[in-house]
This record gives sequence, C-alpha cells and structure tokens, in this order.
Amino acid sequence: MAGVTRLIAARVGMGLVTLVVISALLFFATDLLPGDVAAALLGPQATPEALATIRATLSLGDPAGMRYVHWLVGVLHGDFGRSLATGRSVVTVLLPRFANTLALAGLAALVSVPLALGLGLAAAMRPGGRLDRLVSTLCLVTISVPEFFIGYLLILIFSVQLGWLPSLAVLSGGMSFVQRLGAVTLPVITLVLVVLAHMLRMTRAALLSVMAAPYIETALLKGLRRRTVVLRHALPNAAAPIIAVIALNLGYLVVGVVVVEVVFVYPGAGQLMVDAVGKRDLPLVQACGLAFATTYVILNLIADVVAILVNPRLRAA
Amino acid sequence: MTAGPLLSIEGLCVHSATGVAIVEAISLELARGEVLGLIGESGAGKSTIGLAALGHVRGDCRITAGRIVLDGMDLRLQSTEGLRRLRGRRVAYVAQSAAAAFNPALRLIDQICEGPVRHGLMSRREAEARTIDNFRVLGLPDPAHFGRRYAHQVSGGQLQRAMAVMAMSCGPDLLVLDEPTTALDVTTQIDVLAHLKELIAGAGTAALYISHDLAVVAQIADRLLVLRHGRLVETGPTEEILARPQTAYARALVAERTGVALAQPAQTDAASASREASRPATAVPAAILDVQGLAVRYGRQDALSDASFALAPGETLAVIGESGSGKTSLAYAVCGLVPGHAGRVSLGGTPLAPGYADRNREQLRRLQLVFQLPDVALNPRQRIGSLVGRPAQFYFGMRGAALAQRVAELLGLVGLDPALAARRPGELSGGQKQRVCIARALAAEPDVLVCDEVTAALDPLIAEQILQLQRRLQEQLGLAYLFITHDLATVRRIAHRVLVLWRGRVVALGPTGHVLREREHPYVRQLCASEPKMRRGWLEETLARRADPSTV
Amino acid sequence: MSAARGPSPESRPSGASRGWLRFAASGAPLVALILAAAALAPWVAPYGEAQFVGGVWDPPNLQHWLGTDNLGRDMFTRLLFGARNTVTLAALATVLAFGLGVTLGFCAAAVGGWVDALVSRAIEILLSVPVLISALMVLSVLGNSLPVLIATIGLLESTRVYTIARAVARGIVVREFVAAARLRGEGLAWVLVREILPNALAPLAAEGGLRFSFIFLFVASLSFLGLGIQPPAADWGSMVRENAQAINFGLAAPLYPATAIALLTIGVNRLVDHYLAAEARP
Amino acid sequence: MSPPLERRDFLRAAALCGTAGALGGIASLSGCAVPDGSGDTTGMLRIGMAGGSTSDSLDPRTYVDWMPINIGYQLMNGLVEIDDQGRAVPELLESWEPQGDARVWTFTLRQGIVFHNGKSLTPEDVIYSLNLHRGHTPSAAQAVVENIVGLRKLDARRIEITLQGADAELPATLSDYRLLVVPDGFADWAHPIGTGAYTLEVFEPGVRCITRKVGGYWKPNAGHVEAIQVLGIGDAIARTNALISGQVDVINRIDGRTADLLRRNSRFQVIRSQTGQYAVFAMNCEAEPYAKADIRLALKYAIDRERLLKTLLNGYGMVGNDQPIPPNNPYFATDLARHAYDPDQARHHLRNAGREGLEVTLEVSDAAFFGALDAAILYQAAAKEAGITLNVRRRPADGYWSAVWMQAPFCGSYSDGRTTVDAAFAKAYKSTSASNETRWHRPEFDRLANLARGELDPARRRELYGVCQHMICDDGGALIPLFMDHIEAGSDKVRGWKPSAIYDLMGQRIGERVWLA
Repeated sequence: MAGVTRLIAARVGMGLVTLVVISALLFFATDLLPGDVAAALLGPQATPEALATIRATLSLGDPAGMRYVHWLVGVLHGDFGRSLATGRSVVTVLLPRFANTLALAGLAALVSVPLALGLGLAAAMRPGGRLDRLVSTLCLVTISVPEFFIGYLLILIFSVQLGWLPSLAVLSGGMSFVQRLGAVTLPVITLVLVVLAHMLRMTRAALLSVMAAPYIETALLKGLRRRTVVLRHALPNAAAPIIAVIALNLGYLVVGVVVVEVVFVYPGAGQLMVDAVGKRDLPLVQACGLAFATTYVILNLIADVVAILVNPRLRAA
Repeated sequence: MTAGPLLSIEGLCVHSATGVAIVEAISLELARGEVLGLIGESGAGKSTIGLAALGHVRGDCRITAGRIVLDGMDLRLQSTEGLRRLRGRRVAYVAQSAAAAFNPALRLIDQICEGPVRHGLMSRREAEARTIDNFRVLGLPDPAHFGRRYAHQVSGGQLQRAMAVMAMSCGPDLLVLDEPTTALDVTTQIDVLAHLKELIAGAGTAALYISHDLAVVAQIADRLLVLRHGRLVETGPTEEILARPQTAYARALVAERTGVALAQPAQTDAASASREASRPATAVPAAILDVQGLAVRYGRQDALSDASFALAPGETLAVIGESGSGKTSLAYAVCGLVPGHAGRVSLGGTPLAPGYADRNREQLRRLQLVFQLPDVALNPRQRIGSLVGRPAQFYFGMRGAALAQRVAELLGLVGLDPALAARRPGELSGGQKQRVCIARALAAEPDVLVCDEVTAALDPLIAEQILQLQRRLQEQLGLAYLFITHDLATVRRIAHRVLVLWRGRVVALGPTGHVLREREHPYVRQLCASEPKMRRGWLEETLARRADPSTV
Repeated sequence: MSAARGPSPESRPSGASRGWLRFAASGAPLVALILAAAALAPWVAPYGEAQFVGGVWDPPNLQHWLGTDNLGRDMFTRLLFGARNTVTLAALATVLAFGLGVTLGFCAAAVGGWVDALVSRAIEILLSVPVLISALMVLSVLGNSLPVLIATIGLLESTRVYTIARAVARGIVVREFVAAARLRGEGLAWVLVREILPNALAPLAAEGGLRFSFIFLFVASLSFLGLGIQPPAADWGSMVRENAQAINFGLAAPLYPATAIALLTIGVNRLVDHYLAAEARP
Repeated sequence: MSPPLERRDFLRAAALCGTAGALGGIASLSGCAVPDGSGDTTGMLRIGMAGGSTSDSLDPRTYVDWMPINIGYQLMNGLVEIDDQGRAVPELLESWEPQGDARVWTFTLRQGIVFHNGKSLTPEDVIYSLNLHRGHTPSAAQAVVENIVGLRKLDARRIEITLQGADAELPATLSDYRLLVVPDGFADWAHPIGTGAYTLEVFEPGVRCITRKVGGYWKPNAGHVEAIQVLGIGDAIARTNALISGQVDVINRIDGRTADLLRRNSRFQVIRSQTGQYAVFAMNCEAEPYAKADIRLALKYAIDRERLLKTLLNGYGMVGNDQPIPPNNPYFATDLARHAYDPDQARHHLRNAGREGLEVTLEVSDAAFFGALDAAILYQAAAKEAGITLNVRRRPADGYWSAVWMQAPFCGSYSDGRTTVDAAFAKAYKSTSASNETRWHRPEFDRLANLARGELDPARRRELYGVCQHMICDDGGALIPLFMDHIEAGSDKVRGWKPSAIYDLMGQRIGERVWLA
C-alpha cells in the first residue's frame, strides 16, 4: 500500500499548487473584466461621488497584486474575506449554497451511476440485443438536446401538465424531507439524463473491449454463464476507464450545472458564482472557484485511488 | 458413458465471415484415455479443430458443415445452455499462453475453483482441497498458499501448470491442450510436459494435444494427425509417422526436427565445427563491436552483471540463456535502449553513449536492432514500401524513383516479392513480416545487426528459412550478428562463437563447437541435455538423468 | 480520464454484412443532407436569413412549411441558415480543439517527464473552473465576435480532447515500432505524425463524434448567458433558446431546431461508427 | 457460441423517439390539472418575481434591484405615496404646503404611528432617514435629494425643507422608493425596523424572503395577508411555470404573449400598468455621425415602431415619440410631430446631412432592456428600407452598464417611469445629469425645465414642459421607440390588485394592498 499513500501525498501536494494557481487565475481574470464592484453595485444611475465613496471603503484603489496578496494572507489565516457586495463573510454566503450544489450533484450521482453501470452491464451482456439498441438510442438522444431544453420539457410535462412535481426547486428550512425531495426531483432527473448517456456509453465500451480479452474466452470455455463472466471477470478489469469517466461526470455535476440552477431556480453555487462574477465580487468569486476546484481535485484523487485498489497488479506495487 | 469413441468429428468445415475456408473435411476419432497429437504450422487450423471439440468458434467464423459428437452428443445440435453445461465438465481447454488466459484481477484459487463449484460438482472447500492436491502433484511451490497469488506474481511455467490444474478441476473426459508449452523455455518445457503426461494418464482423460513442434508431441501423443492449410495431410500411430513419414510435408517436418538438413550440408554437432572453420582464415580482424563490463540493474534487481565480449566484422556471436537470464537486457543495452547501464560499448573503436538519444546519426545507422515479435515491430498503418524505404530516405536522403528501386532491391534481397511494397503489415504472414523487419534494418546498410530472438515466434520451417537468409546476407554483405536466442539448434546452425548467460552472468564464451563440446559450466550441460530429441521415451530418460530436478 | 480507449467495441466487424452496410450507410445520407442544406442555404432558402415574413410562432402553412419563429421569421429558412452557422462554428471549433488537444496530448505522452506533468497540471486547472464561467470571462474581455467565440470554445474543448489523446497516445508510445523509429534517430515530429497519429485515429474519431455534438450544445448554453453568436445570424442552439417559451403554449417551434441537433448528432456519431467498423476490418 | 455483434439499427427509432416524446407531452394549457397547494400555508401571499440577486441588501441606500424594494415597502413606509392615478398622496405625512416660490416647504407628520420596536415616529426619525441619502453617502438617491439644502425640525409635529431651486412637485419627488423612514440613528440593516405592516422573518438575498404580519397597522385597509413570501425567479419561463403549476400566487415581468395565454384561462388574472417605462437607443450627440441633427432625425424615422410594438410586446405598450414623457401623463405634449416609420423622410434627412448610404453600429444586450436584441434586429431590417446599414453588435450582458452604456456611441438603454416630469428630465436630459446618456447639453432646455419645476401654476407648468418635450423630440439624441407596459399576472384568488401608475406590482406595495379570497 506504500505506493498508494505516496500517490495520495503527491496528488494532494499537486492539488494545493493547482488551487493557488486557480485562485490567482480567477482573481486577475475577474479583475480584467470591465467595470468593478462599485459600478455593478450602484447600477447605471450611480453618481460619481457615490462610486468614489464605495471604492474608498472597499479599498478598490490598491493595485490588483496587493489586493490578491492581502487576500491570500487572509486565507492562510482561515479568513476567506468578506463579500464586497453585502459585507457578509464569504464563507457564510457560500456554504449553504455549495451544500445545495453538492446535495443535488450527490443525488444525481446516486441515481445516474448505478443506472449507468446497470444498463451498461446489461447492454454488454447481449451486445446488439434489443436492450442494447434501446439504451444506445436513449444515449444519443439525451446527448444531443441542450440541458435547459430537457429541463423545460420536464417542467412542462410533470409540473405544468400533470402537476405531480413542483417546478421550483426552492429549499426552505421548514420543508419536510419528502417535500425537499419532491422539490429537487425534476432537476435531479435533468442532470441524470445529461450525464447518464456519457457514463453509459463509456461503461459499455470499456466492458465490450475487455470482453474481447483471452481470459474471457477461457472463462466462457469453463462453462460459466455469460452473466457470471461479465460480472466476475469483465467488470473488475473494466473498472479503471469506468471510474475515470464517472469522476469526470461527477465533476460536471458539481462544476457545470449553472444552466440547470437557473431553469429550476435552485439556490446552488453555480448561480452564485455567475452573480459574483457579474458583480465583480472578487472574494466571492475566489471562494466559489476554490470550492469547485477543490471538489474537482478530490474527485480525481478518489478516482485514481479507487482505480488502483481495484487493480491487484497496481495495488501490490 | 456410451460405447464407441469418446469424440468423433466427421467432415468438419469452418469458414471465416469473409468466406475463407479455415478447416475443410476434417474427420477424426478419439477413444477414451487416448492422446491424439494435432501437428502443423500456424494457420493450419489446429486450434480451430481443438475449439470445435468444445463447440466454440473464434471471432466471426462459422462451422459450415460436419458433425462433432462428444460421448454420443452432437455439439452442433446443443442449445447454448446445453453447450455451457458440457464445457469445463465434460471437455476442458488449456490455452497456449497461460499468462493471457488467467484473469489478472482475480486470485488463481478463485479462478480454478470457480468451474467445479458453478457446475455444482462440489463445495468450495472440497474444490480448494482438490486444487491444492493437484498443485502438489504438479510440483508447484508451497501448494497450500500458491492459489492466493495473482497471475502476474507467478512464472510462465508455474502458470501453465496452474492452467492444467484448472482444466482438470472438473475431471473432464476430454482435454484440449492448445500448444501448452510453446511459450516456455526449453528447460521449463520439460517439467510441464512431464507433469501434463502424468496428469492425463493418472485421470484416464483423453486429450487432443496441439503443437507445431513434432519433438514435443512425439513425447506425449499415441497417434498423430498432420495438418496443412486446414486439410488433413497424414495420420497414424506416432512411431509410424516418425519412422516412415509418407507425404513430403510430413517428411519435411520430421527432417527439420532430427537435424537432417534438406539441401544443406548436415548440421549436426560436426556441422557447427565446419561452420566455425568457414570463417575467413585471415588473422582475427579488429572487433567491430567491443563491450567491456556491461551491467544493467532494474530497481533492486541485477538483470545483467559484468558482461564483456567482442564481435568481429562478418562474425555471428550468439547469446543464449533462459528468459530472465539478461540476454534481452544485454541486446537492448548495446542498442542504447537502457541508458542507465554501466560499462562501455564501442562501435568500430569509438565508445558509444549509453542512451540512443545521445548517439549521432552515423552510430545509430551502423547498429540496427531486429525485434522478436514482427507483429509489433512494424507500424500497422504504414505500407511495407515506406517501412523498408524510410531508413534509406532518412540516412541517405534517397527520394522518388531511386528510393523505390532500392526498396524493390531490398525486398528481393530478403526473398520477398517487391509487389508487397504496396501492402500493409496486417496482410502478411509472420515469416514475411520478419523478412520485412530485416529488410528495413538492411536499408540502413549497418555493420552490426542485433537480432533479439528473431525466429522464436516463427514456425520451425519458416525459422529455418530466416536463418539461411541471414547466413546468405552475412556472406554477401559482411554483416556482423549479435544473435539472441534460447534455442540451441539455432546456435549450432548459425553462430561462429557463443556466449552463455545464466541469471545475468556470463558462464561461457567461445567458439560454438568448443563450448558445446566441453560444457564446463553445469548450466551449459543442462542446456544441451534439455533439447527434445525425436524419439519416444526421451522425456523419461532426461528426467531420470537430470542432476538436480529443482533447477527450474 | 486515464482510460486508454482502443477502437470502440462496436467497431468489431459485425455479423451479416448486408445489415451492417444498410445500417451504417444510414448515418452518411443524414449528415450529407445537413451538409448540403448548410452549403446551399442562401440559394435554397425560401426567404432571407433575417427576413420578417409573418406573425410570431405562426403554425406551419403552405408558405412556411415549419411555421415562423419568435420574431416572425420563416423557421425553415432559419433552420437552413442555422445549419450553415452551426456546422461551420462546430466544425472549426472541433478542428481547433482537436488540433490543440491532440498535439499537446501526444507530446505529453511521447516526451513524458516534466512536460507531461506541467501540461497536465495546466489542463487540470482549466478543467476545474466551470466551463461557462471561463467562457464568460474570456468573451467578456475579448468581446464575442465569431473568431473569438470559435477560439474560446476550441480552447475549452481542447482540454477534454487532451485527456483522451494523452491516454490513447500513452498506449501507443510503449509499442515496439515506436522504439524502432526512435532508435533510428527519428525526431519527435515524425514519431507523432507518422507513428502515433495513424494508430490513434480510431479512438480519437469516436471521441470526435461526441465532441462535435457537445460543441453546438455549448453554443446553446452560451446564448443562455447572452454570449452566443452575433444576431441576426441563426444557430440551432440559440434557436432552441429563443423559441423555448413556445413550448408553454403547446407550440412545436423549439422542437424543430432541437430535432435538427438530435439528427445531426446521431448522423455524425453513426458516421464515426461506420468509419470505426471500416477501420477495424484490416 | 457468443452471438456475433450485430450492427445496431436504431436510426429510425432515435428520430421517432426524439420528436414524439417531446410533442406527446404538449396539451393545450386550458385543460391543465389543478395542482395540490403543496406547502401553501393559509393566508400567505406567495410572490415570484424577477429582479433579485445574491448581493441584495435591505439598506435603502443600496437599492438597485426590485426585490429589496418590494420587501422594503413591506417592512417600512415612505413619506409620500403615489396613488393609482399618479397623484402624490401623504403616507407617514399628514399634510404639506409650500411657502411663496415653492423653495421652502413645511411638512406635518401623521400622529400616533409606532415603529416595530415600540418607538413612536418623530421628526428626528424623518430627518435622520432623509440625511442617509445626503452628503457623503454611497446612496444613488443622492441625485434625487440633491436639491434639498436645508432640513429643519420646526416642532414635535412639523419639519421644514429648504430647496436650492424651486420644485412645485417636491412631494412627488419625496415618494422615491429609497426614502424610507427608520428610527433615528438606526444602522442594523440586516434587521430593518420600520412602521410597515410586516416584520422580517427570513431573508436569503436573491432567493427567498418571508415577512409576517405585525398587526395594528396604522394605514387603513392595508396589510391584509398573514404573511408574504417573495421568491427570486430570474428566468421568465420558470416564473410562468411556477404560476401555472400553482407554486406562487403572483409573478411579475411577463411578456405580451404569455399575458394573452394566461388571459384565456379563468384561473388567472393579468394586470397591465402603463408607468412610462421606456426603451431607448441612445445616440452620443457629441460623436460623429450623431452630432448632426439630420442624422439623428433620419435614424428616428428609420425605425418601425408599430411593428416593434406588435412583434416584441404583442401590443402591451405604447408607441414612443423620442421623448421620455408617456402619452398617459397629464403633461404629455399632444402637439408633438409623430416620428412614424417613414423611409423617405429618413432618406430626406440623410441627403440634408450629405450621408447617403449611412452605416452605423448599434450595440445592444438583453441587459439593456427585455427584448433589446430582438428590437435591434427588427430595427436593422426597417433601417435597410431607408437606405441605412445598421450593424447590430451583441454585447455580453455581464458588465454591460459599465463597458457599453455611455461608452458606445449608439447603444441600447432603459428608464423606468419617474414620479415627476422633472425627475425624468433630470435623469438623462439636463446637462448637469451624470447619466445624460445622449450627451445632449442644451442650457436653454435646463433653464426651461428648472423654470417649469418651480412653476406652481399647473397650466403654465404644462406649457413649459411641452416646449421641453419638443426640444428633446426634435433635437435630442434619444430614439425612444416604445413605452413598455409592466405586465404581471397571478391567480384569481388574489383580490384588490389594480394597475399602478409607477413601477410594477402596485408600485411594489402589492404586499400590503392585496388580500387572498
């Protein structure tokens, strides 16, 4: 296991470097954008004096480099700074919404990963069979429709026409668990439809390429059922590519769902970041960026570690 | 258990998806406990027939005609479920490369016990106990815990025996062995062969033993069936075929293994002496390649330590040893593929940088490497013409018509039809591909050709032709060969001098005849004793005579 | 995505060749039809690309086979011009993404060492920033003219192509024929172009099909944030966005561009499978 | 024998399944099922509105978007209210009268009004609240109260305001949504204390806000519903769906087509307010080629206002005539020359300016006003007929107001209706205004506008304002094609809902005005 711990240490180190670089990238990129938080906050009718006062209070005048270093020093002391727009601590603003994003991504993953694996396995059992063709059709159709359109269609059918599910995924303290689940059902289904296709296609491809291996023929010639051969012999060897694509899609679920949040009015971190960039609220942009980046680095780390644990040859290294 | 033959195949025909006939009108019968040898070169359809005995066809081929009756049941009429219940229980298969046949992600014990348990023959505990017994019978180390290992943690020979245990785990009536020892070293091959024979005889199992090596089949098969291009050439009891081969093809097979040369002068021990004499009589010329204190280390393992030798122009130095003896490391180090090696390699007197990247173009040109497996040494997407022509273009800047002309010349030189230039490697046979590799090496007009077991992957007859080609080229072009091999017959046939490697150290170096006659080092003795001879009973004699049976 | 994807399994030669031919071909005519529409749009289209011809979301009738869009322009004409813009935009972006992604991916695999580590880290950084945010930033600073739009999409997509290309190349670089070429003294360029690239075409093609369809969905998302293609040019992704509200009124306006995207995606991916099947048969 | 890998044959199935699935779901809306009122607490008014963002705060000085303004009116009151006829009526005040030349005003406070924290309303509170927006303040309302130079408490019930320039309509000016009254010295804006009918229970900026009834509200027939929940729903389609599926009772900012659709269904009501909100394509009068009056006029005649009204707003609006005062405003100058779509007239002006074959670029984004992009495309087609090549350049919505507005020589802009004509002029037409987007500086106009503002005699004031409108219409750089109605919709359960003269959702006071049947 020494190999694995060494890999984790290297990856964590590399991850930290990545995070610092991302924070710098985000900071200077947002700084490049025209206008600043004062103009964004006060809107078109702002008087020059009003703009000046805000800029002074938020010390926007200092050079970008200094503001960044100041922010970085703050982070090292665990203080992620305050939102320029509302003055509230960035962490208190981001945490609940990031929790929502993770919850939505988690739920979508909980549904889509087993579904993708199950359907992928079933399709690999009888390649070219009825189920295989149906599954491939579903994949190509869901891949080729924009997410917001899938969202609108689902709302139209389940919320407007049938009235079974709310179209607004607004979560409030007072809601019971069932209500909360009901509220996020449609966005979860949308996300599942978006990521399912990619994972499923990959699972099926990985399995079928492993099925061409000589040890599969040996297993079949031992008189084992095709189902047993796929599950016990093919799956463990196809695990690495499957895990890689699952990690990629989980990354998308967390990082790329801004559009779904807008359509379902879901208070997630994606919309928060778009607003923060719009308002040039640098500390908030940084915090959101770091949250997304950390999730991505962790996901990749987990994927690599699991890929090693599944493969005995690497595990023993 | 019906009376009559255990397995009878009548008029079997198998065609590929594109309609090419792979096997035509093959009929055979196999009694209970009898061992039938299927002998023929690759592409003769041996494996296809073996697999047909399990009702299985590879890729997109189809059994187009014939009946396959196993113990009274016609396999072609069985449902998939019916076939499934038969496989493993009544008829079992042993693949050629055990390393590829074992699932890398599962422990050996799980894969072996899976068959009997899934077929409901015994409980998991019983299966494990039986497997451990079989491990002990086959002489595998630490039988109780051997099964806990994974395929990559076990040597080739041990894995092959584990494969046999797996096949026998359900006590099948028929065992199909598809070239079980071909991928092994000579010395390991003997042990595995002996244990297989013992296992089959012990259980009274019938066997179809498939191989392209007559000497090996002769030791184990009661009757032989000679095949060529999917057609039956000759069949009969083994002694009959060995003593009096009827057809020309059978005679060629027998001759090839007994060292009875075809048109060439005899290549017996005496022959190597005459080979040695044919070297130019002038004073020993200055060495074209000189290696001093060559050592290679992979991580904590010393693959090769302190190898020193010299190679004169036009001379062939063979390097022989088992797999893992460091012979490939030696070759790769000389060519610069192992930049971390110690010691000095100099070409034509000037020392070479350890890594090929640091060598100048001229040095790279004068030293060419030919790989063992022609399939992977040629880029599948390039045409033969550009593959062969590229060195000429790269080193000598040949273009257009001159290049095309040079390519035709080279293909001719290696005995290939120049029209092949337009084809892709995928459309050529193993032998043809190896000739292309050699032609590519010659295009650079090298002084030294490093050949890494170039005939190991080829059928005996084809290998013979490659060796003759290389001798002809040596005489015509004055090429020096550093010839890596694990086959003594090859050494006798082509090498002026030989270097014997054992576990990374040089145990013998000198003229071929002298080294093979004196046999000062025990390993050299064992090496010479392990070459299978064309007579029944040789296997048993060798085992009895063996000094320390543990040298595996 | 560390998986080295060999040619996708569908590529294994299929059963009865008759069925295979009929089926695979059905990918080609679909794409050909769309490409023809794209090429001939200005001459074939009944109206001008931005010409107002009727009311808003008029139902299909004789003059307007597919009715009109949210501004009263002929839907069929918009689809034809949309084909032209969508296909050119997606094609150029795909070419850029693959050019950049494959070159970097192959170099990282072939050279390895610190080059590999450095480029992979840089790509990982780009991958971890939400795609829409990075697009928003780049397009806001540089403005969203067509070339900038193509460059941005191409750059962002190249990060995903990089991971695939690197994985595939790593599988090829260890093969003997690459060692043979290097032993000869061949330069990196020859190794990449003549040794690695020909063998990597199959898996990259499979990914190319997917990338191509992801790209015009990307354009739709960009237009969602007001960053899409310059008006009044039509592109299918934005057309779905502009007409999405018609769905609430039970009108099929957004379904035409959405179906067009679906058909193009299916056509392209089937064409790729057709190529893979041909490739797999030596 | 493992079955050979048969080629998949699903193209027919894929095409069919794609279209059929989507089409199958669509039935005409009239027959849709009635949703169960999930999560509906009795007596809670649920508003789904656009105009919220995560950086909103309840401090009136920072009000930029509509959600905080709506919530502000639930918690606090202003000095003056605009009734649905557009007249300024006292709210926390009882009465007011100007002295002499409308430069000095005395205001009398209403008595017996108590803040939520029990403190009763005093002149000090009003003075403190007004001063929040004066002098060194980040508040954008600074421009609105700029004219006040003196603010004095006369006695326990009256305060005196002295102006620098006379303003006959000072009360209407004081009805600005940012001039809300809080206790003297109050600063804890996370928990505002006001005199409104409701107190704050939950506030998640841009997402959700719940306020609950205090009881004993001083204002007659107001503050009926038990509680109000305001949800921030930025996407128009999401808002519409939320209303139709019964998750909210009221939504704002819907487009003309959705309005017609909802009208056809008896379960919903549609409210249309003509508040003087207008879209404008602003030309920079100091930049070529817009410096020449003829060019400006040519561009004004080259736009087809009727088609814009029909296609963009589905009729929900009024044709604009390139000046900020809407036709339904008492001061509207009825004798203005109509700038109807007239390509020949446009060519005539081009010839005068010597710029046949004029080519200009209009920069827009949907951030300028709802449908700005589509308006520009329609304008492009219309301008072509008049021999003008109008290039439309779409700019990203992000940072539009800092990167494009007031930077690009010809760009889209917007103005919501103002309480007074003077406020409208002060916003973008007086040379002193910071947001004079057309850089149109006419001292004569400033003089007349200020004169009119101070004029107490309404007839004279109307006449003066008329001249001003003529100047903007004929010579100004603002091409105002449309006045856009505010359209909002809700379930028929909401009662007492009437169109408003200013802003939408009854001047953002819908919370305290409506009740649930």
